[in-house]
Amino acid sequence: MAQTAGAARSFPKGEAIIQCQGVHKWYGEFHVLKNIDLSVAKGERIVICGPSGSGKSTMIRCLNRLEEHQKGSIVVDGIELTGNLKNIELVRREVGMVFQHFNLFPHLTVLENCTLAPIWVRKKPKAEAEEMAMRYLKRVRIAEQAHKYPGQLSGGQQQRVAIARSLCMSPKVMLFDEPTSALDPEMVKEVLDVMIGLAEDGMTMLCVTHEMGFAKSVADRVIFMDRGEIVEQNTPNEFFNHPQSDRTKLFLSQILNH
Amino acid sequence: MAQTAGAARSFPKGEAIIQCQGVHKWYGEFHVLKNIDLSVAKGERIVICGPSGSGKSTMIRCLNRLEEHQKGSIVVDGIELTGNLKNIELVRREVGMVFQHFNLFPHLTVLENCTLAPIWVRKKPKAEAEEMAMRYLKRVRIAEQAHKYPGQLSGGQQQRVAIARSLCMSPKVMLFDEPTSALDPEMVKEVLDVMIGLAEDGMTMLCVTHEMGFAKSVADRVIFMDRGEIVEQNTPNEFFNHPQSDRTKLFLSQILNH
Amino acid sequence: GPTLDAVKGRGFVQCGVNAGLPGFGNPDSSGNWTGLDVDYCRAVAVALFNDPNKVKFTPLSAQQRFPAIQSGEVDLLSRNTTVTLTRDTSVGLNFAPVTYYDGQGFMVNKKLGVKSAKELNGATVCVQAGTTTELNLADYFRTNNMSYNPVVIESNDEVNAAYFAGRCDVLTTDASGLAGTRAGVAPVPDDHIILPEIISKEPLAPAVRHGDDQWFDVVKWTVYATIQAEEMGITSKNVDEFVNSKNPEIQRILGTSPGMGKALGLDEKWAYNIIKTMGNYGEIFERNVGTKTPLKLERGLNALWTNGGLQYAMPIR
Amino acid sequence: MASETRDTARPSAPGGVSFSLSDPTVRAVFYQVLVVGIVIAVGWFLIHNTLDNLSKRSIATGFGFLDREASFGIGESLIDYHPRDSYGRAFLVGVLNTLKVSIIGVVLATVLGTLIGVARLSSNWLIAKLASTYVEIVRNIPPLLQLFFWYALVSESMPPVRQALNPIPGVFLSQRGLFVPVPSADPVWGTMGFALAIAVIGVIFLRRWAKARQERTGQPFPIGSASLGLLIGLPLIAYIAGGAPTALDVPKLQGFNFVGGVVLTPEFFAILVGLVVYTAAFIAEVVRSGILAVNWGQTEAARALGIDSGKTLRLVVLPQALRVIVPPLTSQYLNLTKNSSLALAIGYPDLVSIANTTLNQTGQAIEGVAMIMGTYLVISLGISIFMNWYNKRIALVER
Amino acid sequence: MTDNVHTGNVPTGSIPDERPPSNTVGPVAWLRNNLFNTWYNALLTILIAWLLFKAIPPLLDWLIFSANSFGTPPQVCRQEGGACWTFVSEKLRFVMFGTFPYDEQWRPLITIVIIIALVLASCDRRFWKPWLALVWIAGLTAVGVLMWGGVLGLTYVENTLWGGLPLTLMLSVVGLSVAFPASVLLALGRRSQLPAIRVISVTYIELIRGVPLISLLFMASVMFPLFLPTGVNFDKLLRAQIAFIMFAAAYMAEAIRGGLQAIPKGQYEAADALGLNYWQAMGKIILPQALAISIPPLVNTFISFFKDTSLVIIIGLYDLLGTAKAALSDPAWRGFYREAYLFIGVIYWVFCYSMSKYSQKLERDLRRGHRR
Ligand SMILES: Nc1ncnc2c1ncn2[C@@H]1O[C@H](COP(=O)(O)OP(=O)(O)OP(=O)(O)O)[C@@H](O)[C@H]1O
Ligand SMILES: Nc1ncnc2c1ncn2[C@@H]1O[C@H](COP(=O)(O)OP(=O)(O)OP(=O)(O)O)[C@@H](O)[C@H]1O
Ligand SMILES: [Mg+2]
Ligand SMILES: [Mg+2]
Repeated sequence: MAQTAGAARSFPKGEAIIQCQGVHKWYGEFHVLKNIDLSVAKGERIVICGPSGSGKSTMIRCLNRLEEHQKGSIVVDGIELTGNLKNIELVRREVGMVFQHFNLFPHLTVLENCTLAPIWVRKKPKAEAEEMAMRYLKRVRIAEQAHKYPGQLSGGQQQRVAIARSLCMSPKVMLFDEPTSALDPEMVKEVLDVMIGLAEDGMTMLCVTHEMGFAKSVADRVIFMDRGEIVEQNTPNEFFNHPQSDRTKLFLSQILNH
Repeated sequence: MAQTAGAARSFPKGEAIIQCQGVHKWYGEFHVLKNIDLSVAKGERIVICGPSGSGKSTMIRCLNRLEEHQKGSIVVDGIELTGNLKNIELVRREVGMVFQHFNLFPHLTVLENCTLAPIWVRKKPKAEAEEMAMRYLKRVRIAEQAHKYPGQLSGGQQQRVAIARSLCMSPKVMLFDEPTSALDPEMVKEVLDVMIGLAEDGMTMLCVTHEMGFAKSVADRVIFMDRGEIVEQNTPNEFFNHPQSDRTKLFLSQILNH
Repeated sequence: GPTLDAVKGRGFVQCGVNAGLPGFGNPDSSGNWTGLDVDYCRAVAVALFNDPNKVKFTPLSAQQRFPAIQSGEVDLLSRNTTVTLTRDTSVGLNFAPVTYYDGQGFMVNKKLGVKSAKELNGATVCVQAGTTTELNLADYFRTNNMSYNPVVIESNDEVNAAYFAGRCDVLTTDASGLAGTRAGVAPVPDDHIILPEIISKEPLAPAVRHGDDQWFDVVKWTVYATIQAEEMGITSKNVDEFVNSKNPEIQRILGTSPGMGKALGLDEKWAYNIIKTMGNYGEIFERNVGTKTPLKLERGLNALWTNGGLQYAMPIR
Repeated sequence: MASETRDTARPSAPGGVSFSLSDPTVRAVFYQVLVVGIVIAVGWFLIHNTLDNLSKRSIATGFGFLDREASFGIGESLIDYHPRDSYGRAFLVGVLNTLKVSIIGVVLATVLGTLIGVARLSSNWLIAKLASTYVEIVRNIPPLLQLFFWYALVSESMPPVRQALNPIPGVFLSQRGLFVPVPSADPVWGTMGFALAIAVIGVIFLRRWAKARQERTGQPFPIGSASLGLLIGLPLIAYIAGGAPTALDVPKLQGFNFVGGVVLTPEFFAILVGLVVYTAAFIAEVVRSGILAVNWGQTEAARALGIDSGKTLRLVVLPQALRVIVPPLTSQYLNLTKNSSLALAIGYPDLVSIANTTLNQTGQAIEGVAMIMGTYLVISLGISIFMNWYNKRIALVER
Repeated sequence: MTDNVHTGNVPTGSIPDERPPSNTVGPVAWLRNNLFNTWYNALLTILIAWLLFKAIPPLLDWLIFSANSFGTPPQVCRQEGGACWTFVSEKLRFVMFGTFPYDEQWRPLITIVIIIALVLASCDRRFWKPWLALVWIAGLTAVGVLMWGGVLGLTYVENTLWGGLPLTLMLSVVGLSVAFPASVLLALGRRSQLPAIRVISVTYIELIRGVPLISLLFMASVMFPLFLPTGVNFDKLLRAQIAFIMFAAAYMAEAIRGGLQAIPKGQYEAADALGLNYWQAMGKIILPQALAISIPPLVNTFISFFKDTSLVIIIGLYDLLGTAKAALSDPAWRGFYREAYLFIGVIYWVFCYSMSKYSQKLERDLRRGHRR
C-alpha cells in the first residue's frame, strides 16, 4: 500500500505462516486497529514498536484471538480465525505467547506450569511432558528451580519460565508483548539472552519491545505502529538509520535520547 | 570525627537549620543509626546515598520525628525534637516530606490534597489556600489536573502533586525519600526536573536518591551511609571522582557499572 | 381415595401429634408415644393394618399443624385440635367425631390469691401461639371489659417454662392441658390452682384434609367404633366373648356378620381389632387421662350420652 | 508525512455465520435455552402441583383474609392494636416490631461494634486482648443459644413483680421488664419539641456559616460545643418558660402489674441484647479490617504535613476506611435484620411470629410464608439500596 | 555483562553495634509501651484491671470452687448456689444423643468420632488428593449404616429418633459437602457471559440471601409436600437438609465469587493462550486459585452454617440445642439453664473456634506457598 512507507519492499521472503489482510478493530467506538496488512514468513523475526497506546498489544493479541477483530481476515498456519472455537483452539496450540506480566500460574510449581498445557491440550503422557519441560527449562537456564513456585522466583526468572512454558507446546510462532518492560533493569538482560537464543534457533517470533538493541541485533524486520496503523516497516538497519516517515523519526529521537 | 572521611571539610558554610548530634536509634535490639552528626545550612542541597538497609530512610524520618531517636539531639529550625508534641508539630510545619510511594490522599482531589494542611494547620482561608495551591501546581506543571483524583493520574504526575502538596505549607526544608524509585523510567525525568527547579530556587533539601545524575548536577554535598553510620561526605565532584573509603568505592563501582 | 391409597401403599399412617402434652400426646421416658390422641392414631393403624405400631408420629407445634396436614406431611392430625368453622372450611379439614370435649381454663399461682377469672384484669397471660386458646383469651377479656398482656410463645414447653419462671401471672390453655401441665410439669403442683371458669367450648377431634372421603370415613368410624363398644360394654378383655353374641348389632360391629368392613374398604374384623388392641373409648380415656392418671380428669362431658355426657356414637349399620 | 487511514465506521454485524455447536453464539443460545427451559419446567411443575393440591384439598387462596378480624392479642405494639383489628393490621404491628428491633439493633450494634473494633487496635494491650476475647467468644456461639441465654437470664434472675427492684425512685426492674417513668402530658413538651426542631435547623445553619467563615478567614469555629449548647439550651429555655412542670407518669404496682410509665419487656430486651451483642462482634471485625486497610503511609503523610492525630483520623483515615467498611457492614445489617426472625423462639411478636399465628388461624400457609419472605426481601432490598447508594457516593475515583 | 554485584570484599562497619539503652527494652519497657504509654491508657488499664479483679473471682468461684460436685442432687444444688455440674453428668447422654435408643448409643458416638476424623483428615493439605473423596464416601456410608442400622445385625433406628451432636454434625457436614459443588456452579453462573444463566443465578442467590433461614426451614418442614405431586414425600430430616443446602449454596457462591473476581485477568488470558478450553481453564487454573482466596470467607460461611443448624429446633428436630432445651424442661432439673447453655455453648464454641483458627492457618500457609 502506498501509504505505508517501505511497503514496497518485498516482505516476507519465505512461506507465510501469518497473514493479516485489512484487519480492523474497535473498542466500542474507538478505532484501535486500522487496516492492518501483515504477512509473516516462517522463521521470520519481527520487532514491533511504537508509542504507547498505538495498538501494538492489541494487534498481536488478535493473532491468537485474545482479542476479536471485527473486519478483515487473519490466517495463522493455514487456519482462519473466526468465531469458530475449534479453529481458535487449533491456532492457540501453535502460537505461544509471553506477556508483560508473565502470568504464571502461582498455585503450580514451575514444572507444573510447563506441563499443564502439554498434558491437557496435547494429551501427552506426564513423564514425556515433564521430560520436555525440563529440557526447555534447562534451555532457559532455570532447571534447578523446577520445583519452586513462581512466587519464589525473581521477575527475570519468572519471565524465563513463561517462555519455557510456551515453548513446551512446541509452537510454530511465538508472540512476545513487552516481555522485559515489567522487569528490574538488572533482569532484562537474562530474558533478552534467552530470546536471542530462540531467534538464533530459527523460531518465528513477533516481539513488541522497546529494547532497540535487541531489535538491531536479531530482527529481520522492524514494524512501527502509530494510532492503530502500521506506519513503516523495514530492516533494522534501514529503519534506524533511514527512517522514512516523520512520525518514525520523532519516535526514534524520543526513545534514543531518553 | 576522624572516622568520617572528608569530615575535616568545613560543612556547612551558612547558618545551620538542622543540627544532629550523636544521634542513635535502635529497632528493638537492632542498632540502625549510629552516632549521626549532621548539620545542614539554610539553602543547602544534600543528597544521601548508600546501600539498601543502611538507614538512609530512617535518618531523614527522624528529622521530622516520623521515627523517634533514642540518644543524641536533633534540632530543627531552632526547635529540639523531644517527646513534646507541640514541638513536633511546629517542626513538621516547617519540614516538607515527599515519600517514595507518594502517599497522596486518594479520597481528595489534587487541589484538596494541596489545601488540606494549609486550611487545617495553617488556618488559611480556603480561597487563599487554593490560590497558593494552584500556584504550586502550576509550578510542577500539573495545574490542569487540579480537579482530578490521584487515582486518575500517572505515577510521575502523582509524585509532582506530592511535591506541590508539601510546598503549599511553605516549608523551610524539604525531605525526599527516594522520590523517583517507584516510578516508571519515562516519568523519572519529569519529577527530577521539578526537583532541580526547586533546588535552583534555593530550597533547603535533603534527598535520598540513587539518581547520580541528579546528585552531580544539583547537590552541594553528597552523604554516603552504610550500616547506620555516615561513612563519607563530600562535594559531588570529590565524592564521585575521589571517594575516600573502601566502602564508598565499592558502592560507587556497583551503581555506576549498572 | 388418594390418601387412603397412599397410606395403604406405604404400609403405615403418618400422624401429627402434640410434641409434649401429657395425657394427649407425649413421648414417655423411653421414647414411646402415649396419650389419648396418640391412641386414636394407633386405632386407625389397627383398623387398616391390624398393627398399632404401623404409625409414624410427627410432633407438631400449634403453628405447624395446619400447614402440615394441608401439605400432606401427615395423613391424620390428632393433636388436641378444636373443631371450628374456619378450620373446616378455609383450612380445608374434615373433622372426625370429637374425642374429647374440653374448655379453656386458667391456671394461676396460689400466692396471687385469685379465686375467679373475673379478677384477672391487667394480668400477664402466657399462651401458646397459633391456637384457638389465643383467640378465646382475647374474646373473654374483651367481653368482660378487662385488659391483659399476652406473652405469646411458639412452643408449649417454652410457654410452660415462662409461666413457671414467673414471667406471667396466668397460664391459659384447655382445661385438660392445664391439668396435665400442673401434674407433669409444675415443680410443686400444689402451688398452682386451676380457676373454675371455663371460658370456651373446645371440642377436640382428629382431622383429615379435604379430598379423600373414604379416608375420612375410616377415621370417623374408627372413633365411633370405640364409643359404640363402650356403649355395648365391649372391652378389650371381654371382646372375644362377644364374638359369638347373637345380637345382630354386635355381630355387625365385630364382623361376625360381614358388610361393614367391606363398605369402609377394610377388613371385616376392623372394629374387633381396634377394641381388642386399643380398648373402647372408656378404656382409652381412663388409661390416658382418667382419675388414676396424674391428670386425674373426671369423665364429665365425655361420659356416654346414656350417663348424661355427650359421647354418642352413630349407629353402625 | 503519510496520511492517516480514515476512521471507518464500525461494521454492524460480524462476518461469517455458521451453525455448528463450536460456534460460540450458537452454543450460548443453546445452553441458555436449555437452562431456562429446565428452570421453567421445574417452576411449572411445582406451581402446577401446588395448585392441584390446593384445589384437591379445597383450601382457599388469596389475600382476602387480611381484612378479617384477627381476634388475638399482641404483647407489644408501636401502633394502637386491639384484637378486633384486622389480620392486616396485626401483620403491620409485626412488621413495625421487626423494624423497631432492627433499627435500634443496627444503631447499637454499630456503636458497640465500632468501639470494640477500635479497642482491638488499641495500643493498650489489656484492652486489645479483652476486645479480641469478646469477639472470639461471641462470634462462635449460635445466636439462638445466646437469645435463649439472655431470655432465661432475665426471666429467671429478675425478681418477681411484687418484689421488683427499685434502683432509682420510679424505676422498677422485675420479671415483667424495666418500667421507667415518663413525664406526664403537658403542653410544654410540645413547645420543647418545637424548640428542639428550631435548634436542629439552627445547628444546620450554624454549620454552614462556620464552614463559610473558615473558608473566608481560615479560623475554625468550635462547632461541636456550639451545636451541643444550642440543642440542649433552646429546649431547656422552652421548658423553663413553660413553668418547668415536674409531674411524672410514674409506674405503680396495680393489681398484677405496673401501670404507667414505659416498659422495656424481657422479650424485647432479650432479642435486642442478643442481636446487638452478636452482631457487634462481626462489626468489630469489619471496622478493624477497614482501619487496617488504610495504608500506614496515609497517616505518615498527614503527620508529616503537621496535621494532628485527631484531624488525621477524621480527615484522612476514616473517610478511606469507610469505603472498605461499608460493603461488609451492609451484610451485617442484613444479617441482623434477618436474625430478628429468631424472636419467634422467645415470644417477641415480630413479623414472623405474627404471620405464623395468622397463617395458623386462617390456614393460609402459602400466603403467610409469601408475606414473610416478601417483607424481608423488601427490607433487605431497602437496606441494600441505601447502603449501595451511600457506597457509590463515597467511592474512590480511580484511573 | 559481568556479574559484579556480589563479588569483592565488603568492608565491615567502623562503629560497632551497641546494645540499646536499657529503658527501651525489657519487661518494664514493655509495660510502659503497652499498658501505660499515655495517661488515658494508664487510666483505662487500671480501670479494666480493677473490673477484672471484681468479676473473675466470683465467676471462678461459681464455676469451680463452690460448684457442686458430680452426683449432688438438684435440690441440694439449688440451695448451695454454685454451678451444678450434676446436671451435665446426669443429662450428658441425652444432650449428646437425644432420643436415640439408650442401649444403642455407642452408634452415634462412633458416628461423631468418624465425622471428626474425616474433617480432621481433610484439614491436612497433604491429603488433598482425589482419594480423599473416596474416604469421605466410605466414611459417610459408615455413618449412615451406624445411624440407621437395619443391616449387619444392627437394629433399625428411625431418623426421627436421631438427635444431639450427631445430628448437628451430620446436618452441617453433609449440607456443606453437597452445597459446595452447587455453590461453585452458582458462582460461575453469576459471572457467566450468558445473560440468561447470569440472571437465573443472581435471582436465586439474592432471593435466598434476602430471606431468613427459618422461613426456608419452615417452608421445607411443613409446606414442601404441597409442591410435589400428591402422595410423593420425603422425610422431614431430609427436607431440612435440603433447605440448608439451598441456603448454604447461595452464601458460599458469594464467597467464591469474591475469589473469582480477585483473579487477575492475565490468568484467564494465559490459560486461553495455552489453548485450554473453558472447563480446563476453570478447573486447573482459575478455581484452584479462586478457592484458595475464598477460603477465609468460605470458612466464615461454614462457621455461621454450623451455628445455624441450631435453628432446626424451631421445626422440631432435636439437634444439640434442642436436646439441651428438652433436658431443661425436665421438672426436676428446671432452672439449671446456665449449666446447660454453658455446656453446649462450649461444644459449639470449640468447633467454630477451631474452624476459624484453622482457616487463619490455612490462609497463612497458602500465602507462604505462593509468595516469596
Ligand atoms: N479493553 C479495552 N477497552 C477499551 N479500550 C482499550 C482496551 N484495551 C486497550 N484499549 C485502548 O486501545 C488502545 C491501544 O491499546 P494497546 O494496549 O494495544 O496499545 P499498546 O501499543 O500496546 O500500548 P503500550 O505500549 O502502552 O502497551 C489504547 O488507546 C488503549 O487505551
Ligand atoms: N519498623 C522497623 N522495625 C525494625 N526494623 C526496621 C524497621 N524499619 C526499618 N528497619 C530496618 O532498619 C534498617 C534501615 O532501614 P531503612 O529503611 O532506613 O534503610 P534504607 O537505607 O532506607 O534502605 P532502602 O534503600 O532499602 O530504603 C533496615 O535493615 C531495616 O530492615
Ligand atoms: Mg501494550
Ligand atoms: Mg529507604
